[in-house]
Amino acid sequence: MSAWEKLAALPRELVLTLVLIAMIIPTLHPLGLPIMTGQMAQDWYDTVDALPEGSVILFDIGYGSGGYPSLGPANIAVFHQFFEKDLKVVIMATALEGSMMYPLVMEGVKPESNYGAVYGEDYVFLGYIAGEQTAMAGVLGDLPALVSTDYTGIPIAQISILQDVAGADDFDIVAYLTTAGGTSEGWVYQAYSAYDKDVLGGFLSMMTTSMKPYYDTGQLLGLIDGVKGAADMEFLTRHPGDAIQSSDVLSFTQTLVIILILIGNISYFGAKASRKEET
Amino acid sequence: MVSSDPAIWIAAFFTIAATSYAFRDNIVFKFAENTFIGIAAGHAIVMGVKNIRDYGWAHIMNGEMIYAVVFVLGIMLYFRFSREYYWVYRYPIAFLVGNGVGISIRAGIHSDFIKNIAATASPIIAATPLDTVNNILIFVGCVTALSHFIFTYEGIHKGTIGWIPKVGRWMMLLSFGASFGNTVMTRFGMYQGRVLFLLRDWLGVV
Amino acid sequence: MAIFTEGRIVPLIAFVLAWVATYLAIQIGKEGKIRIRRLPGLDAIEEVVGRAVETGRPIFDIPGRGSFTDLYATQTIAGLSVLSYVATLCARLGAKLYVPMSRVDVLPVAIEIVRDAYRAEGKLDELDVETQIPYLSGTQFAWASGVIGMASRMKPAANIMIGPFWAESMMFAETFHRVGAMQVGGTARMYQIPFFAALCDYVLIGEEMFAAGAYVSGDPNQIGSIASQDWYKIVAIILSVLGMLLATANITVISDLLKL
Amino acid sequence: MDYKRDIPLVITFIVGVIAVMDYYTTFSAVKETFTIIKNWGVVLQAFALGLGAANLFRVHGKRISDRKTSEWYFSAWLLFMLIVFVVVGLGTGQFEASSQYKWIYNAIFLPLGATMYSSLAFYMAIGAYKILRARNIDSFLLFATAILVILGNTPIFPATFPAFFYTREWIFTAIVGGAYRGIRIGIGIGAVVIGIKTLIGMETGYLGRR
Repeated sequence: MSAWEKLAALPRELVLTLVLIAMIIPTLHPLGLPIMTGQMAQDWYDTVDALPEGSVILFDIGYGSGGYPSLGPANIAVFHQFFEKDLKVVIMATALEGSMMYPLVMEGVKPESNYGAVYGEDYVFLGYIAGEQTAMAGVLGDLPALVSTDYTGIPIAQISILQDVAGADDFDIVAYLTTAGGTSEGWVYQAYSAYDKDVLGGFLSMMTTSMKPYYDTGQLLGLIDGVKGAADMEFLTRHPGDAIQSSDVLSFTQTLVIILILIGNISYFGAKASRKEET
Repeated sequence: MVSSDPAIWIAAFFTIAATSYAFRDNIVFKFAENTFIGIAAGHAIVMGVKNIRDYGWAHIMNGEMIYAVVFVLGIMLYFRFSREYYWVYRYPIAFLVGNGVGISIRAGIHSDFIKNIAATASPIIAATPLDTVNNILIFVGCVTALSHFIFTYEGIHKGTIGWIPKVGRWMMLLSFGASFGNTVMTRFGMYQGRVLFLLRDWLGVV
Repeated sequence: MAIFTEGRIVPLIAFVLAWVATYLAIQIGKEGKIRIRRLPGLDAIEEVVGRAVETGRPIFDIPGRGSFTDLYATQTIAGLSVLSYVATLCARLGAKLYVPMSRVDVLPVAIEIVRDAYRAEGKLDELDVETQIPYLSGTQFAWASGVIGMASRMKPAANIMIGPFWAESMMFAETFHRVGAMQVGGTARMYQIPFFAALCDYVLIGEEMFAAGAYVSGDPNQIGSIASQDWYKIVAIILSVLGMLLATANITVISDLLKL
Repeated sequence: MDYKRDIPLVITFIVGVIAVMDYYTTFSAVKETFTIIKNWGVVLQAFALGLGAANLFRVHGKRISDRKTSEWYFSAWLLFMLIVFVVVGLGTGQFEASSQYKWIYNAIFLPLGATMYSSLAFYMAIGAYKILRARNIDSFLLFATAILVILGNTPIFPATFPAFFYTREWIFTAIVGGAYRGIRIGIGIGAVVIGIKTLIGMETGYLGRR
C-alpha cells in the first residue's frame, strides 16, 4: 500500500470518534452563528403571516420518532406562529407515531400559558387516522362522516372549533410535516389537486429535491427543508430552539466531512499520479 | 446535574445501544433492535384497535349496520397466513389496492404531469437577466431529463440529437449531487438531536 | 349542473387517453412491433460475467428489500427480471452466482427464477440453492451486514443491484467498490440514486430500470407500458417546447389550454 | 368466473373507478358512495396494522419452538415487549393517551426510533469521503454540486462568505428545479400507467401467490 492509499484508509474508529467530538464540542460551546433564511421557509412564514386572524388551518403530523430530531423543532416553531396569529388549528396525524409526537410538541409550545389558547376552542387534536391518502381525502371530503371524537374521546359535538368545520371548504390552508414519501405527495394530490387548497409542506432535507417541483409550480406555497428549514423557522418566528443549536453542530460535522472528502480525493489522485510515474 | 429520572436513563441506554452498531455489530445492539421491532409492532396494534373503535365501531353504534361489512373484510385480511384459504385475503386487499390506486392516480396526472408541463410552457424572458438564465436552465433541464427516459425511439439517443438526452443525464447528475449534499445534512442534523438528549437531558452538562 | 368537475377537463382527457394508450401499446407490444433501447449497463453485465469466469470470482445480484405487496412491487419485479437474465448468463458461462435475499415472499420466486435459468441451460446440478440464494434476515441492517460480510469474504467480480433500496444502498455501493467489483446499480427510489451514481460503473436511474427489466424479459405487458409512457413523455416535451416558444412570443394558447 | 381471483379483480376495478369518478364528475351518488369507501378504507387499513405483528408471531414463534440458535432468546424478548406494550395500551382503556403508555414510549420507543435512523450519520461520515470522488465525468458532476451544497448547508461558511449561501440557493432554483421537474413528469405518468394497469387487472402482483 502506497502512502497515498494509506491516507485514504483512515481507521473507522478514528473517523467515528472525530465525528462524535465534532458533535459534542459545539453542543457544549454554541457559536451562535447568524442564520441566513432560505426563500422556501420565508415563503411559508409569509403565507401564514398573511392569513387573517381566526383562519382555520388543518395541520398534519406526518412523522414519528425517526423524523422527530429534524421535524419536531420545525413543528414547535410553526405552532408558535399559528398561536401568535390567533389561528384555529385542527391537528391530525397520518403517521402511526404522530399521536405520540403531539404531546412532545405541545410541551414545547405551551399554547395555554403562552398564548391563552383553549383546547377545543382554538385547537383540537383528532389523533392518528389510518390510511394515509385515504385519511386525507376522508377529512377533507366529509369530516363529520369520518371522525366522531377527538383523540381523548370527546364527541365532536362538544368541540366548538369543529362546529363550523365539515370539510375542505372550511379550511383556509393545509400544512404538514412528514418523513413519508406517500404523505408528502399525498397532501398535494388530496388538498391542492382535489380541493384547490393552499398547501404548505415540510420534509427531511433529503426529500426536498424531489418535492421541489411542487413548490416551483405553486402547488406548495412554502417548504421547510429539514433541519435547515427548521432553523429558519425558529429564526423567523423568534423562538430559537433545538434546530438553531443543531446549526452549530452542522458547522463542525460538515466541515469535518468536507475535510474527509478532500483527503479522499487527494489520496485518490495522488495514488493515480504515482501509479502513472511507475509505468 | 446527571438526571435521576429512570426513564431518561433507560432512554440513554437505548440511544447508546442503537448507536453502537456504527462501531461494530454487537449483542447490545441486537437486544435494542429486537426491542424496537417488538414495541413498534405493539404500537401498531394499539393504534389499529383504537382506529377500529373510533372509525368503525362508532358507526355501528350509530346504527349504520353497513359498517359490519368492513369488519368482515378486516378479519378476512388475516387469511393471508393460511395456506388453503389464502384467496380470502385477496378480497380486502383488492379493496385497499383499488382505493389506494384510484385515490392517488386521479390527482397525480394533474399534479405531476399537467401542472409541471404548464409551468415549463411559460415565457422564458424574465425581469432580470439572472432570472432569464435560470428559466433557460430550468427549461433545458426539464426537457432534456425527460428525453433521457424515452426508451422506444432509439434515434433520440444517437446521431445529431444524441446530445440532448446526454445533457439531461448531466443535469440529473448535478441535481443528484445536490440531493447527496442534503442527505448528508439530514443525517447529521438528526443525530444531533440524540447528542443533545445525552448531554442535556441525561448528563445535564448543557 | 355540469357533469364534469370544473377545471379538470384536460386532466380527465389525459387520464382517459392514458387508459387507451396503455391498452393500445400492450396490444402493439404483443405483436412484437416495439423495440426498447438496449441500455449500456446490460452489455456490461455480459462482459463482466465472462471476466468473472476467467478470474474465478463470483457474481452478486441483489434484487432489493421490497416485497410483492408494497409500493415498490414493480421495482422488485424489474429487479427479478434482471436476475433472470444474470442467472442465465452465469449458468451459460459458468460463473458462480450469489443472491442474498431479505424478503420471505420474494425468496421462493427468486429461487424459482434462478432454477429455471440453470435448468434451461442444462446446468441444474451446478446450482446449490441453500448457499447461493440464502435468506439472511428480514430486518434491514442485519440483512445489510450479512451482505457486506459475504462481499468482503468472497470479493465478487461484479455486483448487480437493481430493485428498491433504502439506506443500505450506500453501504453496499461502498463495500463492493472497495473489493473491486464492477457495479451496476438501479433503483427508482430517488433518494438512493446519488449513492449509486457516485460509485457504480453503470447506474440505471428511475425508469431506466423498468426499461431494462422489460428489455431482458421481453414481456409485452411490460414493454407496452414503457411505450405508452414514452408517448406521454413525447407529448410533454412537445407541449413544453411549443408552449415556451409561444408564451415567450406572448401567445398563451397552450398554457390556457392546460388550465381547462 | 374464478371466485379466488376474478372477484378480487372486479372489486379493485369498481372501487378504483369510483375513486376516479369522484374526482372528475359531480354525481352526488358517486360522492356519497366514495365517502363510505374512504371511511371503510380507514378501518380496513387499521385492521391491516395488525398484520405485521401477526407475521412476527409466526416467524419468532417458530424460532422459539425450534430453539436452534441462541437467537431464540431475542425472539422471546421481542414478543414479550410486543405483548407488554399492547397490554399497557389496551388495558388502561385510554390507548396512547395514558401516562403509562407515554412513559414506555418516551423511555424506549422514542430513543430507539430516533437513533436507529439517525445513526446513519456515522455511515455517512465513513462513506462520504470514500464515495465522493471525481473519478470520471459523471462522478465529477455529482461531486461538484454535492460539495457546493454541503458548503452552503454548513452555517460557518455562509456566515463568513454569503456567496456560499446564494450558490446553494441558485443550485436548488436553476439546476434541481429543472431536472427534478423532468423526473417528476416521468414518475407521474409512470404511476398513472401502472395504476391503470392495476385497475384493469393487468398488474396483479398484489394478489400474491397463485
